[in-house]
Amino acid sequence: MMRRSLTLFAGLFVLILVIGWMMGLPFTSSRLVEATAYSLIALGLNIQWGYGGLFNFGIMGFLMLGGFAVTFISYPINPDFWGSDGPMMLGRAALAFGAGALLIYGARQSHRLGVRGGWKTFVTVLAWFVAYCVYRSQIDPAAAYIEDTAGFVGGLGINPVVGWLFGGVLAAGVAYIVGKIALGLRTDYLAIATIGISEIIRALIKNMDWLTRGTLTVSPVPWPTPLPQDYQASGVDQISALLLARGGYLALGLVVLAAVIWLVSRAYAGPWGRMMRAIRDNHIAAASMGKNIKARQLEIFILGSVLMGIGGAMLVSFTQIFDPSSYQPINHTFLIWVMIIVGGAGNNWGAVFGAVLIWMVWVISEPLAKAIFETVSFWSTSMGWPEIPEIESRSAQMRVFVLGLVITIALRYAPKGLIPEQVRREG
Amino acid sequence: MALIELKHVVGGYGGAPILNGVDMAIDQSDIGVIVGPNGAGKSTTLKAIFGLLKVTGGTIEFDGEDVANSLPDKLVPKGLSFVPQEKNVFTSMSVEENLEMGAFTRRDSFAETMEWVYEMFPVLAEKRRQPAGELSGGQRQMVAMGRALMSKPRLLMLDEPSAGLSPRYVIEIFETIVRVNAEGVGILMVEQNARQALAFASKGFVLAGGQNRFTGTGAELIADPEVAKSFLGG
Amino acid sequence: MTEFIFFLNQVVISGAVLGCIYALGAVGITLIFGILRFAHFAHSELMTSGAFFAFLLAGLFASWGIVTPIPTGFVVLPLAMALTALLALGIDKGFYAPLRKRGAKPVILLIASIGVTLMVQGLIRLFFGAGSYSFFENESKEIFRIDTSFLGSTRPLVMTEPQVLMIVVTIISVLALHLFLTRSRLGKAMRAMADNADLAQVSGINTALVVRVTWIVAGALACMAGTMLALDVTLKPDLAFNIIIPIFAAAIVGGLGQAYGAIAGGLLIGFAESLAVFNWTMVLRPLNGVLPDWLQLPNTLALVPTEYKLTVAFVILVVVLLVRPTGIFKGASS
Amino acid sequence: QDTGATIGFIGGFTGPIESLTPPIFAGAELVVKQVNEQGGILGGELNLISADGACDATAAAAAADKLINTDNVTGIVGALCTGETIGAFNGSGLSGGVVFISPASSAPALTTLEDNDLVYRTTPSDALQGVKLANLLLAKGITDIAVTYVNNDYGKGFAEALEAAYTAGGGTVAANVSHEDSKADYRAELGNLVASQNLVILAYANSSGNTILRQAVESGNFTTYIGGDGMVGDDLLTGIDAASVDGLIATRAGAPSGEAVDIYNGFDSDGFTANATYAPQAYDAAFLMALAIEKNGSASREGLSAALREVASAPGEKILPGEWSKAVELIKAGTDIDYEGAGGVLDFDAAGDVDGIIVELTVEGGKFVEKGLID
Amino acid sequence: MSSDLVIDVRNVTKHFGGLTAVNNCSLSVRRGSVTGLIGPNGAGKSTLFNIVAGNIVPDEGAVIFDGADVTGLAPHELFRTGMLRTFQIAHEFSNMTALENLMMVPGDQPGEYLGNAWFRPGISKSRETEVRKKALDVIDFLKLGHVRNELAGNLSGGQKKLLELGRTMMVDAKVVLLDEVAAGVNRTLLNDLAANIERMNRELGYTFFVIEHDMDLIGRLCDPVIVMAQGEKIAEGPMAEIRANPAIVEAYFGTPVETA
Ligand SMILES: Nc1ncnc2c1ncn2[C@@H]1O[C@H](COP(=O)(O)OP(=O)(O)OP(=O)(O)O)[C@@H](O)[C@H]1O
Ligand SMILES: Nc1ncnc2c1ncn2[C@@H]1O[C@H](COP(=O)(O)OP(=O)(O)OP(=O)(O)O)[C@@H](O)[C@H]1O
Ligand SMILES: [Mg+2]
Ligand SMILES: [Mg+2]
Repeated sequence: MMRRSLTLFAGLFVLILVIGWMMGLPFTSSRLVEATAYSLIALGLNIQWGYGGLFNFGIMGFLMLGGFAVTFISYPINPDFWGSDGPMMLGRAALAFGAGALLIYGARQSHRLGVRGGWKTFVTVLAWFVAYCVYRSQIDPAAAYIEDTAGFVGGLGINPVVGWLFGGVLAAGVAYIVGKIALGLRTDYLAIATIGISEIIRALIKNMDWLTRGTLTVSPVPWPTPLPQDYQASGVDQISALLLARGGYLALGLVVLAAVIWLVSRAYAGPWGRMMRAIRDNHIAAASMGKNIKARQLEIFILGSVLMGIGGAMLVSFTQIFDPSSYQPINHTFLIWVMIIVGGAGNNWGAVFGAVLIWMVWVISEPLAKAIFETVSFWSTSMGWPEIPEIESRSAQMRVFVLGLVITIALRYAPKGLIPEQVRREG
Repeated sequence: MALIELKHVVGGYGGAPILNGVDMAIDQSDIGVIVGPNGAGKSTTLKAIFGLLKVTGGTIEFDGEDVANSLPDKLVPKGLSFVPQEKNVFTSMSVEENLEMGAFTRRDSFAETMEWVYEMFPVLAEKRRQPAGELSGGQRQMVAMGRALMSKPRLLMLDEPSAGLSPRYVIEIFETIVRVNAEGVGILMVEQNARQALAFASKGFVLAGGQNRFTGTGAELIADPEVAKSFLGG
Repeated sequence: MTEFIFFLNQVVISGAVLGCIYALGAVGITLIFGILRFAHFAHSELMTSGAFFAFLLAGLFASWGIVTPIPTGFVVLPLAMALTALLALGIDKGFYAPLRKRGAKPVILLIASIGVTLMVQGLIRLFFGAGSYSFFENESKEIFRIDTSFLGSTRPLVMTEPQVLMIVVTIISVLALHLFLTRSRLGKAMRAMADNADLAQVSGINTALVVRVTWIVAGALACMAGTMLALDVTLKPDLAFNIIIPIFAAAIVGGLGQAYGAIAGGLLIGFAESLAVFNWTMVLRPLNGVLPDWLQLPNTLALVPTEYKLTVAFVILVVVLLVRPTGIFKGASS
Repeated sequence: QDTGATIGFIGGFTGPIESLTPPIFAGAELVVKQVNEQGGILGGELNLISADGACDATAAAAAADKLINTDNVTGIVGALCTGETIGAFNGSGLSGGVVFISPASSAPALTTLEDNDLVYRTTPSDALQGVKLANLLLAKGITDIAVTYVNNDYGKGFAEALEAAYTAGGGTVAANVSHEDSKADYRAELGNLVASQNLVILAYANSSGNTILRQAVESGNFTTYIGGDGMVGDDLLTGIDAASVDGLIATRAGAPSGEAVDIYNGFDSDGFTANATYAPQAYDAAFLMALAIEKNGSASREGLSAALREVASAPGEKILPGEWSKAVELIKAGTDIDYEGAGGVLDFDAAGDVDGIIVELTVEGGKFVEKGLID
Repeated sequence: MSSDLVIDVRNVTKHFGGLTAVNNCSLSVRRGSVTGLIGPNGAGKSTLFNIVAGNIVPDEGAVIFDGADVTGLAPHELFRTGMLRTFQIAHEFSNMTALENLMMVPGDQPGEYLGNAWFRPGISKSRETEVRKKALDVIDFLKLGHVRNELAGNLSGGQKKLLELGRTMMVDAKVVLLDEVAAGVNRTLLNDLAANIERMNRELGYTFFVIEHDMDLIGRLCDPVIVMAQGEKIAEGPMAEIRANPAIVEAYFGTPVETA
């Protein structure tokens, strides 16, 4: 098993070298940074699915939260906003939100006043409705005002690494709420519920222009490490500046990844992991053996989501743009699933391997598809047949075909993943 | 010639073999009972006969024909039938549909067989429209047996038919088995209620570690002090 | 009255049409889930391919000069369904069967079906490009405008021919599927396998055959769904892919594995989407006459802004699941 | 060393504008063909490498990374969607000092982008198109409209500009509703738009535009249909009864009538649709890029921006579409040149924007017909 | 009530749709006893166990455990108060080895908390060593030594039942609920198990509450025996008394069973 993993990682390394040789170091280095972020995200999903058996299909939502968090924390302060009435109006909206929350809480406790059954449901629904109206009555004008005067609230201008952490915290907060609501559902039902929740998150982030600038996008989001421009300013030539900057970011990312792997593996190897696997295998029995299923599943859901939030934040600060419309389930949820299923669910190294492999395949699938097309076209023209029309478009679209092919082939020959979960046989 | 004959069968689930040479022979008039410790390979033997796992050595002949490694949809038409130990009814389907499924491989009309089954288990006739999932444990066991009989088998294999049944049903099930046997169906069953079962068995096999330990008539095995002590609980 | 007709058009008819679109897709998904126990993501691509088959056949018919009273795309449906069934069988044989043989878990099959989705989508684009096509390039789409002036309304009730066909087809296919599953021998065998695959095998049911039949039925249903959708909308490579998530939501809300559940779920989501963004001002406008000036209705008075339309469907979904964790009609789970 | 030059092209070959992209790309390809036929660039060949930006900022960043750092292009024509351009530029363009000339990113956001004077565009901002469309409608005596726009930077920016100008001019915007891309059904959105019979759709033809238009026609609630540049595409009218959309009004960035345009329209041939949406702008962008490189004298990125400004603006000898060899001679002779393109005179302002020309189109007999300038 | 009742079920009712599985049932288990629960299939025995162990919340009635009302408590909370149950249909952790199945049972493992797992490996380790030793002992006692590294999902039906029983030996519980542990277990091994149950009862003071259809085992172990039918308790007393009751014999035993 060990040998298999080593061989596979060696193969991956060779693949990266080949890509580096063909596409150049700057390009490869930035793909590696992204792969690092995706590894974190895949580890997060591996915790949720591989350890905990939780069918989270709402990864995209957590990535967006992370992206938003880092944008908000690290983007420069917008003086237009802070100098206007905006903060005060937002404060009022927050008060309205709090009041609404209190109202709902009160309605939910109304049974203490003797309100029961259908009446309680009615009171609760009414409270929700009133709270919704009250909140909207405050937030709608505030939003319109901010969009008109300041564009959006801007950021806080704090170091992006704090933003990553905040991404984790924000994801944790939302995961807590989502988990409280949805973790009772069974597999496929949980999957679709989480898809739904992530769509809701996307709709909010995309349309709350006053907070996120929505489809107008925010850029450039700052880097935690020096930018290529900074190196250039100090007289380094362009290529070296690029490499230095990306290398710096990559190093930081790898440090985070290493720390996470260390923590996660350490927990998973011991009684904590055993308990989680037991819950995954049979939660009824685990409950009867004294394990608090709800709390533990929530714990694992939050832990996984934190990694997704951090990973999502890393991605956004790296590409320097937060564009809510570029989040698509296919790229940000399913791709991650493919990573851990192909890599090997329940195995951290499998998840990391899958993340890097699939990301690299995804990246080279475009030039690869194009090369194939050009070859075919060359052949067919030299055979006297007409050349393939619109090669650029068609080949770009064939990259999804290449990815699909890789997935199906990998699964066909290694249905448990390339580096599968290991049974813990003891001496 | 015996109806079914296992000669030195070796097989398993992919890892080390579980069966290391099992010999058995059952006639159409026989009731054969397999007993043995947990994990001895009793269920595995039945599954091996029924093509549910890979047989790597030895022969399994049914009616003189080699049937090792053929699949159920080939075996059922030949006259073999199997009642697994658990999950042996289609819970969401009615009793009658359960029986129909037992006759799936038959091309001829099976109305008569169904009448025969209902005669044998009158309770089922009453509940023919009820989903099998709503029946009590004993009734379910009857549905399972009825389903297996619908293919008009010559050999019926049962895996622990009495497990989990209250004493009254255990007696009923055993009586039914004897009755079915009297109608000309060979029986091969695994039992942990070994004393009771061996009492009416014409052949008994003690399996341990995937091999035959003792073979004889039911009475012989009960009488053997060694068998009684190690396998029948004294 | 005009307002009421408007409400009918906007919420009842459009909700029903949308609901039927979702339901038709969800029926196939629910069937595959019931029997093979996995969420077949690539169902969307079966739908799209089916629609393209129908499109090609319709083109062929047109080039032979065959003219039909109802849309040609609908006439060629049986042929297209056969082709799609073949495609479904091929996909199963090539991609899912080997995995099942190795006892892969449902989630593995789900991921494989995502792989298939990507491949089929690539291929469709390779052959048809990225543009959109219409079944009504050579014939015109009939639009029924039912005059309602006798009710005192100035608006007609509007429906198009494909929409009427779609509603009829949805009802018929769900009924037929239900009868097939409860009456026919093979249908019962399919249910048996859905209930307990091991026992089905032990009973001598040819499980490989059942799986084949499942794919044939699912492929045919997908083709029907895709073609109906393409007749109502346009035919594009991402035709069904764009709505696969609400379709899954419909199947799940209805209860996986339940044919009637697909209809219930589809309609629920369809109506919810239509109703949530419905602009009540349009209906309540006459009130403006009696209301005091300070209480005039705003231009839009919808429960949620349109940009949150899809969100509503999902909120409904989540709420339904919280109340009934396995859907409206108690569904199965992998 | 005189060995030619390589430029990159980023466009949405996949994604929401996948059907609009190929004709735009064809415009750029045509330039390459003409340059190479007329003696090449810097004594060698001009190469064009495309990459898929998917109309998505993140994907575009990766595409730009590849073009700039792997293929080492001198400059980039593109990207098309505005977010795509910003993502591509911030991702690698800024640090690489690469000039971007976008033929289609029309959202106002590009004007204020901090770009070290590297980002240009050959299409006018939507702020302009919105104003022009508003003027056109008011001039036609349409006094109330209902607007639906695709929920992205393009649609939103356009709709805002339109609404502002239209209300300022005395019109009433009865409803202004966004919609999401690529859905099967827009009846619900249309239901919110019936307050006016004049429906303005600001979307992409092959994505949501076609569906909305068709469902609007089927609903029978509207009499006049109006669209922006994204709607002008052959895909728009597939499957729609041609008669019912006769008279559909649309605008798009266009060309003044004149010699330059006539020459350009003469390029229309089998593989090239000269008046496809943004094809002229793409032609201009690529041509300008080539001229700037030739002017700059090397395939290096340094000085390209300044060279671009020189070749694009007066004073100088007029260069028209297709006149590559003439331009090269003039540049070699040290004469100042001024390109006048298929899409206008193309004099970049300080922000890299051009003063555009918006033309009116209308559908007649199932085809878009150009009606001339809007002033 | 006196404190020698460790489980006291008071007027509990549970409906499943139209079916009343447990019907206003009251019964109790004395501290230190081995109490049997018998009754025809479908009588509601397992449902009653599920209610006592917190897996099902009753529609009506209350469960008193060790003097405290525990109705509606979650299973893991009951486990903490000292109640342990087995399942009629084996609930093994199928993707874990037999050994791991046992090792995860003890409740007070520090390593199960992230903080300890990350930052205080020492205390987790030492406890882990104890747990493993105990699990190995139990495995050997159950004669499962040769399959201890096999995935529990691959064990034979009876082996799974043994594992189920083994869990009860991993912790010191006040009360152990056994739901048909004997079904499918080889009789010779069952004798050993019975002896062990007796020993745990006598020497360690465990209270057992046992559902069983094997009358020999009930006769050997249990006093008193409670008979349930159609969701109600219909009799309680020593085995001999139960056997002498013709109504029960008719409903439950069918024909009289001969004693071994
Ligand atoms: N989850 C459930 N949903 C619906 N009905 C149930 C459920 N659990 C049990 N039942 C029904 O309740 C009744 C009592 O079941 P229970 O399992 O308690 O019986 P039992 O006495 O343990 O029988 P056995 O000896 O066969 O195990 C049965 O009729 C059974 O079908
Ligand atoms: N699917 C499987 N994969 C691997 N090993 C298996 C599998 N099923 C059973 N075994 C192993 O095969 C051996 C024999 O199992 P089998 O089920 O035949 O026992 P049995 O004699 O029926 O025992 P019991 O009386 O407990 O049911 C056991 O050691 C078991 O661990
Ligand atoms: Mg067995
Ligand atoms: Mg029970």
